[in-house]
Amino acid sequence: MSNIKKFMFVNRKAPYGTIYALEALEVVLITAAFDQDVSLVFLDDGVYQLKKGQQTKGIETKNFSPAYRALEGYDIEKLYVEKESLEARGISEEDLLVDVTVLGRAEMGALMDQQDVVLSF
Amino acid sequence: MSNIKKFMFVNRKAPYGTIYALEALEVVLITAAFDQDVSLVFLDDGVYQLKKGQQTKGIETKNFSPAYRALEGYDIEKLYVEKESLEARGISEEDLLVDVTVLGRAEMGALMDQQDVVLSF
Amino acid sequence: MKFGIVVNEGPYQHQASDTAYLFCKAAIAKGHEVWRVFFYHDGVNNASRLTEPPQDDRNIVNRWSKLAEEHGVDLVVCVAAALRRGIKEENLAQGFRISGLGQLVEAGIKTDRLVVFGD
Amino acid sequence: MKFGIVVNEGPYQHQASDTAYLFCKAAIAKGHEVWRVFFYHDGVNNASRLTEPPQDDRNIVNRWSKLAEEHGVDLVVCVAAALRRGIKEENLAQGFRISGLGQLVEAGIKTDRLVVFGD
Amino acid sequence: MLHIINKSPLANNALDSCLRVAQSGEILLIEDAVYAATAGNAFEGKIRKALERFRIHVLQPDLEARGLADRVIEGVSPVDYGGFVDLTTTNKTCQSWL
Amino acid sequence: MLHIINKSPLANNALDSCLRVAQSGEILLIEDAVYAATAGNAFEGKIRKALERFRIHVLQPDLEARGLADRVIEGVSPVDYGGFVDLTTTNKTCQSWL
Repeated sequence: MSNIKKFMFVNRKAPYGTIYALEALEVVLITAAFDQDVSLVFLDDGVYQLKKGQQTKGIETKNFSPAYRALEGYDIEKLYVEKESLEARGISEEDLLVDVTVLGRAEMGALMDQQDVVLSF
Repeated sequence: MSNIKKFMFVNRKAPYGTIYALEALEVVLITAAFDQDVSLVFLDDGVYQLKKGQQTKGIETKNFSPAYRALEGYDIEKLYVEKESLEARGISEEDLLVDVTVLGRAEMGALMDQQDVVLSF
Repeated sequence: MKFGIVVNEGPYQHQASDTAYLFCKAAIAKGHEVWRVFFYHDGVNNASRLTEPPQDDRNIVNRWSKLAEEHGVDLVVCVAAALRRGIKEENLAQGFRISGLGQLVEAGIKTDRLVVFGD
Repeated sequence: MKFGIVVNEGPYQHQASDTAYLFCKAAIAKGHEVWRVFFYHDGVNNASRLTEPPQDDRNIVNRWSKLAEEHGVDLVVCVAAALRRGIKEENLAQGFRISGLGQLVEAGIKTDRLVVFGD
Repeated sequence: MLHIINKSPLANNALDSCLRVAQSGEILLIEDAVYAATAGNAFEGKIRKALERFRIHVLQPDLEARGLADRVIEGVSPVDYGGFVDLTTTNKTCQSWL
Repeated sequence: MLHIINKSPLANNALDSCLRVAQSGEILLIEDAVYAATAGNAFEGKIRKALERFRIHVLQPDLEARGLADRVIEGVSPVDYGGFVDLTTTNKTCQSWL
C-alpha cells in the first residue's frame, strides 16, 4: 500500500474504572487490518492496563487484559511504556503482561513527534 | 415539619467543562421546596462556579451563573467556600457573584461532619 | 437499614453503575432495604431498553430491571436529565420510571443512608 | 484541508461535543472540508433523535444533523459502542449513520488532520 | 463520616482534597482509587501519613480486578462489597468525593 | 505537534503529563484547561516555565465563559475557534491529552 501512515494510540487511563482502555483496544485491532504502522503507548495510569494477574470475577466484568497478549498475532509489536510512569506506580517490567519497550519521557516525546495520527484515550 | 435533615451539596467541579455544576444547582433549587436545612459548599474547582463576569455567548451555551444570585430568594443562604481553594486559584471574595462564608479547610471538614445527607458533584 | 442510591454515570463508560449495582446486591443480601435508586446526569442512560452489550459481557440495564422485579427496588430516572439525553417512555427499560428531582430529595429524607456513585 | 473529527463523549454531560461542533463550523468557515465526524465511546449518544433539551438551551443533536445536511459532513456512529449504549436505527437522528470502527481508521488515513474531542 | 474515593490519586485531586479538608473518620478506596492503597505508588507516603488520622479501607474486588491484591499498604484494610455496606451503616453519613 | 489540553491543571494530571513528556511544540488550552492560563492560579509557575519550551495558546471563548478573559498570563496567546483551526493546520499532527 502506498498510503501507510504512522498511527499512535496513547493510553493514559486505568482499566475498568472507565471503558476507554477496552474500547481503545478495539480500535487498535481494527487498525491492524488496514496495514498501517501502529504504535501503542502507555503513559500515566495507562501502564496499569498491562498489569499481570487481573482477576475481574469480583466486579462481574470481563477481563480483557489477555487481549494485549493477542496483539502480536495481529502484527502489532510496537508497544512503548514510559519509564517515569512505571516508577511513579512501583510497577516493573516483570509486572507486565507483554514485552514492551521502556522509554524515558524525552524519548517518548520524540517518538510522538514522528507520528502522522495520534489517538489518545 | 418534624423531619428536617441537614443536606449539604458539595460542588468540586468547574462550570461548562461538564454539566455537574448546572445539574447540581437544579437539585438545590428543588431541595429548597422540601423545607430542609440546605448548605452549599464550594471546594477545589467548584469555586470557579461563583466567578463574576461569565460570558458564554462564544461557546453557545447558556450562562447559568445568575441562578446563584437567585438562591437567596429560595431561602438558601448558607454558602460556604473553602479558603485554600480560593487561594490556590488566585480568586478573592470580591471576584464572587454572591456573598459567601469563607471557611478554612478544618472548619469546612467540621461542617461536613455535622450533616445528615451529603451530595457531591 | 433503608438505603437510597444515586447513580450519576451511564452504563459501560464508567464503573459507577456496576459498583452501585454490586453495592445494592450486597446490601440486600445483608437484609437491608434498597428503597430507591435515583438515576441522574448521564446515569439516566442506564434506563435505555435498547442497549445490547456483547454476548460475553454483563447486561447492565437488565441487571437493574431484575433487581427491581425481584426486590421491589424503585428505579427512578430524573425527567429533566433524561429529556436532555434522549431517554423517554418509548425507550425506557422495564422496572424504571421517569419522575422529578423531588424523588431524589425524598430519598435523602426518607432513607437512613444515601450513597452516591459517579465520576 | 480535509479534517476528520472524533467525539468521545455524549451531549450535555461534557463540553467535548460542543467544542467539536464549534471547531467544525470554524473550519468550514475558513474553507476547509470536514470530511467525517466519528462518534465513539459515549459520543454515540450525540446521535439520539429522542433528546429534548430545555427551550433556552442549544440542541446539540439537531446542530449536528444540520451540519451534515448543509455541508455534507459524514456523521458516523460506531456500531459496537452504539449497541452497548442503546443507539440503534430506531432512535437515530437525521444525518447520522451507524457503521464500524474501520470508518475511524479510514478517517485517519484519508484526512489531512484528525482532531479528537473527549474527556 | 465515611469518605468514598473512586479516582486514581496520580490522575485526579479527589483523594488529595479529601485529605486536606476532612480531619478524621474513615476512608474507602474504590474503583480506580484502589491504586492509592498499593505499596510503591508515589502516593504511598501520603497514605501512610493519613493512616495517623483516618481508618482506611480498600475494596478488594477492585484491587483484584487490577491485579494488585498482593500489594496493599500495611494498615489499609481490604473489604468486600458486604464490608462496603457495613461501613455505610456504621458511619452516620457518607460522602463520595467525585 | 499541537498538544490540546482540556482539563483543569489543579484537578487532573493531563497538563502535567504533557509538560513532562513533550519536549517542545505548541500547546492549546481549551475547556476547563483554560484555568491554567490565568494569573494567580497555583499552576502559574509551571506555565511560565513551560513558555521557555512551548508556544502556549488559550481558547478565548472558553476563558470568557468562565469570566477570566482579563487574567491571561503574559506570553500566552488567546485564539478563537478559527485560530484553533489554524493551529491544527500549521502543525503536522495534534494530540488531545484526554
